[in-house]
Amino acid sequence: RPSRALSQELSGTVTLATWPSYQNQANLDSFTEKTGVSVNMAIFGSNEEMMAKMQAGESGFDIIAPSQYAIPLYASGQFIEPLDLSLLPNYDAAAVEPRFVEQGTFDGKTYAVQKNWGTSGFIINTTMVTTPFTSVKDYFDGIRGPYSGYGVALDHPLDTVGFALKYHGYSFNSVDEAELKKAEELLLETKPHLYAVTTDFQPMMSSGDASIAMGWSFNAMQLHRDMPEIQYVIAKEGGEIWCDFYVITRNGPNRAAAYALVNHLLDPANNVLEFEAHGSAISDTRVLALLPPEVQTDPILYPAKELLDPLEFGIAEAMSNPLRNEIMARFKSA
Amino acid sequence: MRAFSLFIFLFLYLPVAVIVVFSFNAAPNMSAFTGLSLRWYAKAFSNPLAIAALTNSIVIALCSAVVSTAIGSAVAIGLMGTSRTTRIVVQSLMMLGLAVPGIVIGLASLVFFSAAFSGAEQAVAMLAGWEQAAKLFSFGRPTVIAAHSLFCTALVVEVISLRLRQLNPSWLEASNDLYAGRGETLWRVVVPFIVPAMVAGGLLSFVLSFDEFIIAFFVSGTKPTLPVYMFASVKRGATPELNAIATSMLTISILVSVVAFSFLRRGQARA
Amino acid sequence: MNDGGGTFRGVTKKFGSFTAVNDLSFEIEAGSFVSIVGPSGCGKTTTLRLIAGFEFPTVGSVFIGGSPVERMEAYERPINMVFQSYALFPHLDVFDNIAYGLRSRRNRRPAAEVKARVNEIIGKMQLSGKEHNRVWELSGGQQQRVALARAIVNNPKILILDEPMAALDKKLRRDVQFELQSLQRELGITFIMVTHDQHEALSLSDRIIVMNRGRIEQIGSPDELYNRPASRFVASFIGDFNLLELEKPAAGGTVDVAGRVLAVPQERAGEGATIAVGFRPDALKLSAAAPGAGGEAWRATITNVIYLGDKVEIKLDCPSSGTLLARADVARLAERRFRVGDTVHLTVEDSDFHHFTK
Amino acid sequence: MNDGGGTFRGVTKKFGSFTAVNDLSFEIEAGSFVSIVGPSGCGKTTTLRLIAGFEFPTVGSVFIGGSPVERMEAYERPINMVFQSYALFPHLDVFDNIAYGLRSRRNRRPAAEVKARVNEIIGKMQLSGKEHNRVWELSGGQQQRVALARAIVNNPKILILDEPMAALDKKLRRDVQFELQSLQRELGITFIMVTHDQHEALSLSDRIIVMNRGRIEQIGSPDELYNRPASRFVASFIGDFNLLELEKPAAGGTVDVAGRVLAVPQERAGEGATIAVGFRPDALKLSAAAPGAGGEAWRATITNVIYLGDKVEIKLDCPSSGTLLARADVARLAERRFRVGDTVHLTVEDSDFHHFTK
Amino acid sequence: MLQPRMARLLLLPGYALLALTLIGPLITTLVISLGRRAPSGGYETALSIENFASVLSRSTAFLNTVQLSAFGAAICILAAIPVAFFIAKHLKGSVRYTVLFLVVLPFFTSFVARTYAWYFALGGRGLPAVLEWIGLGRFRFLNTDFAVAIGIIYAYLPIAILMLFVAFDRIGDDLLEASNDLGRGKVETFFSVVIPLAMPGLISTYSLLFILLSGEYLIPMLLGGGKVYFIGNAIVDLFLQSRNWPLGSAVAISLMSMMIVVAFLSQIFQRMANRDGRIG
Ligand SMILES: Nc1ncnc2c1ncn2[C@@H]1O[C@H](COP(=O)(O)OP(=O)(O)OP(=O)(O)O)[C@@H](O)[C@H]1O
Ligand SMILES: Nc1ncnc2c1ncn2[C@@H]1O[C@H](COP(=O)(O)OP(=O)(O)OP(=O)(O)O)[C@@H](O)[C@H]1O
Ligand SMILES: [Mg+2]
Ligand SMILES: [Mg+2]
Repeated sequence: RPSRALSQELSGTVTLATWPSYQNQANLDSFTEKTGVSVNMAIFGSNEEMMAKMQAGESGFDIIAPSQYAIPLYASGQFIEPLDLSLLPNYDAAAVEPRFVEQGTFDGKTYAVQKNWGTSGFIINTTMVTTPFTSVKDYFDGIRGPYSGYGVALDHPLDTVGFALKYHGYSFNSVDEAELKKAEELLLETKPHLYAVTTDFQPMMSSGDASIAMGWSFNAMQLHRDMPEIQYVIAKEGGEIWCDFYVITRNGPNRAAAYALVNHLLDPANNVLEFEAHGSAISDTRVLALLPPEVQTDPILYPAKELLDPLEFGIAEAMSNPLRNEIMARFKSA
Repeated sequence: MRAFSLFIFLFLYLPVAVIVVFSFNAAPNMSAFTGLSLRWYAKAFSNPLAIAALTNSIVIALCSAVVSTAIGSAVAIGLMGTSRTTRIVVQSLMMLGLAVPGIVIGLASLVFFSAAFSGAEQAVAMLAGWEQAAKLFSFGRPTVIAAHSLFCTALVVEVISLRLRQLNPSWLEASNDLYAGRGETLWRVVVPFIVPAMVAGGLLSFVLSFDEFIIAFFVSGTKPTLPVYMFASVKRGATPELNAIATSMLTISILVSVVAFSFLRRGQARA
Repeated sequence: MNDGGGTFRGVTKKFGSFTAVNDLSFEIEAGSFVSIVGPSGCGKTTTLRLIAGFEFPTVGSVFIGGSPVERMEAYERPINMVFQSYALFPHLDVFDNIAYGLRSRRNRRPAAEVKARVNEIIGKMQLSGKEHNRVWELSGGQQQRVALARAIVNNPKILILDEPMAALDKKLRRDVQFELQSLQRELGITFIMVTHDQHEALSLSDRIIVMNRGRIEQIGSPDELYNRPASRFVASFIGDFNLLELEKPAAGGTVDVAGRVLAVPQERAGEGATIAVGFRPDALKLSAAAPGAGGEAWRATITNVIYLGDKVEIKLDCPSSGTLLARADVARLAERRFRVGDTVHLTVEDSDFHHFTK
Repeated sequence: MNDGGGTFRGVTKKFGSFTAVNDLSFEIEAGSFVSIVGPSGCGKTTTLRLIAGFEFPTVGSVFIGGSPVERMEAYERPINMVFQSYALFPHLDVFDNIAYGLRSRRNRRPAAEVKARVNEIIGKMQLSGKEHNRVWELSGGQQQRVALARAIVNNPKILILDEPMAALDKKLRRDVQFELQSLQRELGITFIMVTHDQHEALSLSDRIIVMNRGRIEQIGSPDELYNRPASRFVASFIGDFNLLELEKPAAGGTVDVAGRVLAVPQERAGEGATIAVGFRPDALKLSAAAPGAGGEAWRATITNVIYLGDKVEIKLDCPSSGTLLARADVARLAERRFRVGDTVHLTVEDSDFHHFTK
Repeated sequence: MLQPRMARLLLLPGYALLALTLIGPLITTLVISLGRRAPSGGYETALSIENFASVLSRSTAFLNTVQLSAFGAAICILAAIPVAFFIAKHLKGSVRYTVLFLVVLPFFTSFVARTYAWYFALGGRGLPAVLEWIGLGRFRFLNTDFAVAIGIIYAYLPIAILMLFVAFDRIGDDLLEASNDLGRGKVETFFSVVIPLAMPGLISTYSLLFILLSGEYLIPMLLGGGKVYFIGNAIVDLFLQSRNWPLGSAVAISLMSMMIVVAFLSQIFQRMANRDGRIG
């Protein structure tokens, strides 16, 4: 079927479901110029929201940009199909770090091509946090200790429950009931000391209302750029490494254009422009070659290997595990 | 009491002032006001996503206003001639439509509509003898308009019923007396009489629909409305650009409200 | 004249189990001015609405110009109505209000004719210059004229008016009454008017229908009603009246009223027992001294003296007959001022007594 | 008596730039019954509200019982008011409405006293048995009595009544008028009443204040106002009046009215030029033949004959003086029926003419 | 007045709309609430009332919601009373409607933007900075019940003012003057006449506010920062985060049932108050 679809002339509109401030308009414009296909973007706040909407029956997206842990759920739920890589000549799996390629693979088939990646860690305001800060322990103990009332946890079950598991030395992705129980205890204990549970913590950090936040590398990048005293810490126990992908949906209305657009965006020259827009790390070596050297050595974007090694990819089981979600709910309502 | 009222007014306008002031802020974030600038307006209006969302919202709000005004007027007039039971049932359902949390209506509408769509598609396919059901319906403006029309219509029914309560029944008899039958009377007396309320209700609907977030989030399909776009942006870290958009929305809302209220007042003066 | 007569034959109108109008039968002569009066809730408006076609009889028939109108809706009857509140359309200007009937689907007239007729009536009603005013900008009197114009521009056979002057103030009302009377003479249309104001009814009508509790008490000319009331109700309702209920109804040729023996007039004989007698306040004469020959006398104490410009009303407490009202021209009393507390003697001529069998 | 007199000294009240009451000065004697009449919008209600303390003068002072009340709020004045709409509290029953003033923080009475006083007044006002009815369950007349009771139970020095009978029907109004008069006599309280109804003002008041456009036209007893109106306005406002404007105001000893020469009465001389004369409708005599000696005559055509029970009103069109109104007892006209279109001769006694300088 | 046949015809589009956008989705919600969460989230058909039993797991959120809604609605009313009374009884003519218009104007501007503006106003660089500058010390408002209460009051105050205006406007000036005339000053009059007469309006305003507030989720989300958690947030999270729709639907139905009970109680109380305070 894909080949039949491809033989058609490109036309109409292609819809890309993605995150805010995550694509470069210039690339979309050039695509439209080249193919005559106009690009429509649907903006989501989280993977969970995007998935909820797809599960409820939305079938109008051609391309979605989920993170790695959602891909198995989309694939097993028949929302997406293995990619026809012949239609993506700009994709070169060899140029991408294998661990990222692997995350786009399900049942041995490639469902997704890597877009960009990042890490989850801690963002601290060094003028307020004066004690050394290097670990998950520092986060939870600091908040329950000297920094009580100044900590922020993410409103994101995977990371928040994940870090609580890490505190006890368990796997970030654990779904073990006993382990989760301990994580829950920690979370409930920490809750009264927290300033907020939110993904929208940047204003709190920049205003000084909060001094330690659980957060993602791109948040840290933005904050650090504006306020150098704000720094990013990848915990020595580990944490999450994540990766966003392009995925083409099964029932999207304009598959041919979807392939063309993904291919267009993967063009290394274009991908450089993408980097300028979203500011997250890109692993495609062809693109890295085109980026300024100081980017490649940026400690927030490209942390040292020893920091990266203990990080785990969030997994689908963790995302959809009812108990983890329930713990998050109890944590929030506590 | 006057002083307290003044305080309340300050309270009501404080956030509005924050939005407006920071929309003209030169600084890259909202941590301080560093000078006047129109850069966020420039940025907002050169952002095709924001523009598309804005256009989408305006079109949806306009259609919701028209649809709900038409249906709401018909219902309000119709309620004059029905039994008490029907009136109570319809009015309660309308009230329910206003009170049900948006998240419930939003998700349930999405599930319900998509089930209904695929049901309809399969039915069409069966009737036409197609092997496979074709995709005939999808989410988008029409679904948002339908869903918004629920609470907008409820509002319009309220506004127009209020106006109809001022309708002097003897106008209808006078019209009958002057040889106009029932239909003619409806058209020549009742409809002209409720025009101000229709305009006011329509404009209020416009504003409410323009502002609605959670229902639109679910049923807007692939094209976000402005609140959906704004809310998603807020969740990934806000930029002052949003203030520029909000100020623009505010301006639109004020203009529309001014028109709405001047109509309302004109209606009151007449009655 | 026209065929604008109206007839009720045994008309009863019930609302649920409540009988608003009860077995009404009467004829209204084409071209006459008929008023309907009666206490609040007696069925006046209902009667008008039965004629106009807004209500239909539960029992009995209504005829307009000789033909039954059971099957005719209000918009089919050659009748127009002036509503109590005028019921002018607030969304139309004066011209369009008046033109409303001429533009109805059922009765459409060419635009030129509409214009001519409306303008003619606007001139006649002294509304020139107000054509394009909104109706709520007009004064009460002007609104009233628009309501009238809106009805008569259609050349109805019968014009119905429900308390057309209730909303006008006293001076204006006086003027409009005169206008209405002239108009009716000029057009020769049958006018049927409900009014609360007996003064108005007396001054304008050829005939008056007095209603009470859904029934007709009396139909007659103003003169007949005032001078020959058929019942105690009519006597008290039209003008002031001093009514004396008899303790023992008298069937014979004479009645005994507080010691005074009156002969029942010839024409009342045979109508049944006289149960009450009475007289108008102006028939009551007061004198300080006991009267001489030619009249029996009662004594009474003055409880109130009310000065009414050219008239004086005196309220009396009479041991034999209760509270009585006397009225006299100021001029006639000028020589002698009666004061509260005075005891006076009362005189009423035999011929001023009315005798009632119901 | 009590010290319930009231005095206005040069009181002006402006609402924005509009002057509702203009330089009002008058005295109200303690214990008297004073009515204020005048056309709609002339400032009657505003005057009452200035007395009650709901408005304060823009210029001038109001005195109650001799002391200025500039600094007194309504709730501090020894005055109570009966509102036009009664303004009964719908959430309270009859007893609690009447007790309202006696239970105010400022004027609290012991519960036993409240009970006694309220019950006493309930008895007096014939409201017994209605104590615990809701006020909206009462008839109009009963509501009116509750409003009255609620005011007088506080023993005010002045009782103010704003059109207290406007909502009552004719018969009931007649009864309440009598009641009000008796009550005032009995209590000796100063009553100040606004009314639209000149009949009411004439019948109840010791003195009447006629207002026009925010100013006082005349203050006087009913008799004075009717028989010696100070201005054309008062003459036309109180009772009916035939007014003849003079083409040339005459300053001398005589005026020429449509060819008839009248001597200006002694007391009017020196007041300024006479600009109009006129007479009451009852002063106008009609005769078919030209009159003999003893009166000059005008000719007129009858345009309307209105039968009013015991009276007849005749509208005349007189070439020399325009439209005139005549009124006569039916009895006096009995021998001769005048008909529309007849030409008649008019007679008015010289002494029946009023002369106006304003 | 209107022929029943024509009335039915006119009501048809209304029925269609209600069926399509209210009845259909509500039945869907009911069906989902009886189902089961699919392993990867969403919904699977089933027939159990288990989800309704699990609603109890959200009882903290329920309690929180009821408390803050009851409190917020009360504060709204208390704040709205003087303003509404001032507009209804102290302002005249066109000023009155202009002021009323100014009250509702913010209500017709973007909800997201206004609430977000509070986020900044209450955040460290906003009001606390001002207070600190004045020298009142360091305050932190955001993510507290206080912040959420402010947001709620702010968002619903215009409605409260509008509804109470209508309630006060109906009380005739003559009643207030009559009370003054009978020796009671302004405050005493307010409590002995205005409040009893406005009681039905106060009750209906309170219950409407309570109902609207208890469905709120955006304000707690933005201003409560996950520290203040409403049942509305629980529903949103159940649908959008845990994707446990059956439980979300069950919670939503429970919430709506509570709303219906409140509306019903309000009707009863209003009728009781009405019996005492019927005007005319
Ligand atoms: N549609 C109706 N349904 C029930 N009762 C009615 C209806 N119309 C009138 N009535 C009753 O019929 C009686 C007569 O009413 P109608 O309006 O004819 O009185 P009326 O003589 O015009 O009184 P008023 O002088 O007060 O206008 C009243 O008791 C009224 O309550
Ligand atoms: N509060 C006010 N603001 C502005 N104008 C007012 C106010 N109160 C009264 N007026 C104006 O003052 C004038 C006198 O009013 P007032 O109520 O005293 O008249 P009135 O003689 O009682 O009339 P009516 O007989 O119609 O009751 C009117 O023109 C009225 O419009
Ligand atoms: Mg009637
Ligand atoms: Mg007045």
